[in-house]
Amino acid sequence: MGDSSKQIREAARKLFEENKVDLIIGFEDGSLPLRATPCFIRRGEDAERLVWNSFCENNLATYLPKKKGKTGIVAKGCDSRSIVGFLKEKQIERENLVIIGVPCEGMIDRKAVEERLGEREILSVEEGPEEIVVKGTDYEEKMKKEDLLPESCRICTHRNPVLYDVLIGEALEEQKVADPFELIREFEGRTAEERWAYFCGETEKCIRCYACRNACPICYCEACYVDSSEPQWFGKSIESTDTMIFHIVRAFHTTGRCVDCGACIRACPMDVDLRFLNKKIEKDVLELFSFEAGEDPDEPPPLTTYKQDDPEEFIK
Amino acid sequence: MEMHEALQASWEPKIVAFLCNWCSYAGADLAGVGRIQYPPNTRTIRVPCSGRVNPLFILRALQNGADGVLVSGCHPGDCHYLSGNYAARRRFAVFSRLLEYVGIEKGRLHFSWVSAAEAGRFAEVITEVTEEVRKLGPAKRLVKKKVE
Amino acid sequence: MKNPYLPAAAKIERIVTETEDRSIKSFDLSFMNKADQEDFRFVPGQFAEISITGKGEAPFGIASSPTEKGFLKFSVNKAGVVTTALHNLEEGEIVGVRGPLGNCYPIEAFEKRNVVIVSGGFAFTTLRSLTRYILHDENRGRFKNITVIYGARTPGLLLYKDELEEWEERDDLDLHVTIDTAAEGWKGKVGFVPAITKDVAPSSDDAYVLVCGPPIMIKFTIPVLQELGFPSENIILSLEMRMKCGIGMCGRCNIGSQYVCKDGPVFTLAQLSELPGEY
Amino acid sequence: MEEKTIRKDNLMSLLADLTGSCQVLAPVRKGNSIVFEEILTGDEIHLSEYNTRKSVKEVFFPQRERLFAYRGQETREPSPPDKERIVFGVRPCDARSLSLLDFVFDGEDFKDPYYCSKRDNTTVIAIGCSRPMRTCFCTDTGGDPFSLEGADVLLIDMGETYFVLPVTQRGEGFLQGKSGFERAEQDQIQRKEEIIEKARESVGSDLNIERIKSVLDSDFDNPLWETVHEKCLGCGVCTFLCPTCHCFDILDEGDSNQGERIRIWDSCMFPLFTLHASGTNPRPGGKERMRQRILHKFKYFVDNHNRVACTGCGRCIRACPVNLDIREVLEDIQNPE
Repeated sequence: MGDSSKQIREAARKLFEENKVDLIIGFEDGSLPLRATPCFIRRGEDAERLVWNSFCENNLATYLPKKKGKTGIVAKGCDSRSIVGFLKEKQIERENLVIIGVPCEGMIDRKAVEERLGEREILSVEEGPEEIVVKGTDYEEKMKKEDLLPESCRICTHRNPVLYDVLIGEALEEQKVADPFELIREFEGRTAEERWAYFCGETEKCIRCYACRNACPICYCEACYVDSSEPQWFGKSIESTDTMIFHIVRAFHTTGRCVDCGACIRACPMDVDLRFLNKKIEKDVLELFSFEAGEDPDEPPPLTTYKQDDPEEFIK
Repeated sequence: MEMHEALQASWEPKIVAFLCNWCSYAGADLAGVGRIQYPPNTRTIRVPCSGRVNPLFILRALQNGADGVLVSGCHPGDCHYLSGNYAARRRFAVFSRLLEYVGIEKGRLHFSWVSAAEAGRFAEVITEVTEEVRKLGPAKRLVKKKVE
Repeated sequence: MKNPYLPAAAKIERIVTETEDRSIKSFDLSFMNKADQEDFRFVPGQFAEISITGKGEAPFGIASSPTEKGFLKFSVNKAGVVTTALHNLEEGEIVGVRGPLGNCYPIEAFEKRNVVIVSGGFAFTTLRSLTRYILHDENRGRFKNITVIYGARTPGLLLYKDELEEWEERDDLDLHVTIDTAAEGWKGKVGFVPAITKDVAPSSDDAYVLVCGPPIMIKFTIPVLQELGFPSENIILSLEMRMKCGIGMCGRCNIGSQYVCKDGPVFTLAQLSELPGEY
Repeated sequence: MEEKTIRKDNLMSLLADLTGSCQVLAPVRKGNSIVFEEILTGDEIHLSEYNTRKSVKEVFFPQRERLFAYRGQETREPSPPDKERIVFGVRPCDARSLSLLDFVFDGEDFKDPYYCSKRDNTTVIAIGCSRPMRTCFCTDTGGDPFSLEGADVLLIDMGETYFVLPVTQRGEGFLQGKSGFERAEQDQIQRKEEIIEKARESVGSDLNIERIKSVLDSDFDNPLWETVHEKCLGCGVCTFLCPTCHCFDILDEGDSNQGERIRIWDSCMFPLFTLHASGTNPRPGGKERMRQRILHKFKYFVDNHNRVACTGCGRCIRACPVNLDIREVLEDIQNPE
């Protein structure tokens, strides 16, 4: 991964030299082990700060809709698919964007690492090609990276950016995944009581900080249904049904738009399982309308279009 | 317990029906003019088009104590606004699956196409929906507790 | 310990639609409970939170004067949820009142001095309170010359029109009412408040000036007043800010380390110049 | 006050006994996180190196709290707590946060009856931090891994036993008449000092709060604010998890005839926080909101109460979705380029 960092820096410097960008959004080292952090580079000499490693977990596309001027962005497969979503929804202009695409082998789930360590604090982490070495005051542990991937990375079939201007390194072979919706099918198989109990348990944890919404690239609305006062659709507190409605509608608003980047789950400070809703919708949209988000910028989003023979078995 | 059973026995489902102005509402009207009998459990909200129905309308109805919700519009191809019901069909295909997925009972949420001429069909749909909701009993999930 | 969050019930005695466009209505409220009325002792410049159950609370400057007994007047501009709900109420209905809150105009400092009041549009409310107060028979003798400059965009947008006519008749008050652009049937002054202030040129000698109005009016009036020689300690403003608790706890109305609800809403220009411009 | 010791198992059974007469709250494990909840047995208590996910503030200032219920014109306040409460296992940073929240809710001009009544009926039993985490910076903010502030009793982990320091009258009262507490021996006092010393050395950085305050005093328009907020997502994680953030909103739930007026946590990071009904917003962007959050903690609160509104607990650092580390922001303020 060290090479990728170098190549990203070079690419960034070159873009500044050639006056192709005013800003590059990438990652730099974070302040904690297992963390990289988004950074905003405005001068070629600052490109030194850019890094690439298995901790570049944020979906940087989130920052794009508000940016003016020529912007460069370091994009993984999922970030690039979010960019496709923006192009589809006319939130950004392709000609103002330079995409530095980086093939991605998956970003390590820091919560998974912490869980393995119990409550031993992590003081430093070193990353190798296959594994990471985690060190604390009185321990050192090797962990295989592939065992630490979150579900969204584990089943990812878009490791390579779908859209880019510069590609860092070689494209990776895409994974073959037998059933990306395995967990969803398992959940669908449970009884309504079980599903309801799980949904209650997850939403009960929520503190309505809106980190999931704000971390999500497609939640770019100027005025969110959550904040509307006239009408106020539902309550703003953590009363259980209000929180549930927040989550149902948040998930519903991702219909045909979620690329399963995992940004919402990573952002959640309370470990709410947001993906079990998003992924369900992804599955249904594929089944019902044969649509997959983040593929073709010119294909309209599924809820803005229709076919005369769309499924209607649910209608009397 | 007896009290509870007594309450259960006298319980009647409350159903909120969002009816499109051009077809289903007119169908309901015709049913009325034709004195066709159907259960009195629905509270009708007239909307310009089934495409006008925001899923938040449905959630709000359920949260505020509706035991069931019906959305009814024009048959495909008959939309006054050409494609409103097609858009609604896609939206509610996803939305109804999502609600069922999180554990809301399948029979709480209903959709139908009823034209302005189908007075008999309207009565049938309402009867069917009312009976399905009645079978489920009073809604408990997603219902906000009232402040005592 | 008195619970500062509990509103007192008050009945709407009278509703007056103040402006032609019906955007502003005045509500005269009287407390249902006599003890609440006695507890509610205020000075011009203070505000109260008015609440409608199911809709919530919003802060309003008190537009009546303490010399007007038996009721509180609030003039409400229809803008958000609570104000819209208020506009939909009728005489006889009940609202909640919590207050008085905030500081007040430094009336004692005005004694034996000239008082100049400059206001625009809908912001006249607490200055009406002040004007009524200092014009009251028991108080008028404590102050020297009183000048009121008040403007609105059109004649129809002026508040308290009957009262303005009454004041017009008084010889112990120098009143200048103006509208932004000439209108049919309008015989008074025409021009923006800052320009009229410049024309009227109230003396800054031994005088305090109070300014309330839309931000743009304030912005252009302050330099005029400074040119007239008013020191910033004698220029007094009342600020609007989103507020909730009204007692300095909920955290949203601060400008720097000052809470508008508790340390304000009345500030001198000198005080404001020490604070960040986040208002 | 006399220093004592108690065997850990004795303390646990004491707490379990007290659940009959008091409401005992302690850190318990819930899923992946540790939260303060009422316990019924000692076994539920989960003490760990990690601090609780949410801070202790919710025990005194819950995220959603009824101010009163109404029916018609009749209002009904929540009944005052009937049982004494004990919060066990509070870290000193959290205990300190209570003394900071006291400035806000138990001020000279106004008292918040909901907060004050909970404070008045609660004994805070803190446990000093023998092994501070790398995100801890309590010593930079005027605290200490063994700070007594805000605690009624401070415990120090000595292995098999706790060293017990009663801090307040209430704390002293808590020990009164309870079995299991023994007078601390000289060697235990010695060992306690060693533990404290060792922990103190391991925490803190080079932040200088006075220096930061003086920069903030002089430079509201510091160009730093233009860029420092850029990666911030504008969510409420930092403020909701913060033990000292106390901003709230008041709203009604219900209809005109029946319902309740509640208050809920709000956040200066949300655009709606300061938005006027007219549409103007005095803090319209991420820049202004981030500046407000930092200035409130490190300047305004200091101006008003002579204290920094941060206890260095590190929750905002650990939980920030984009790793926006408040220590780095403060360093940038302290050492302008």
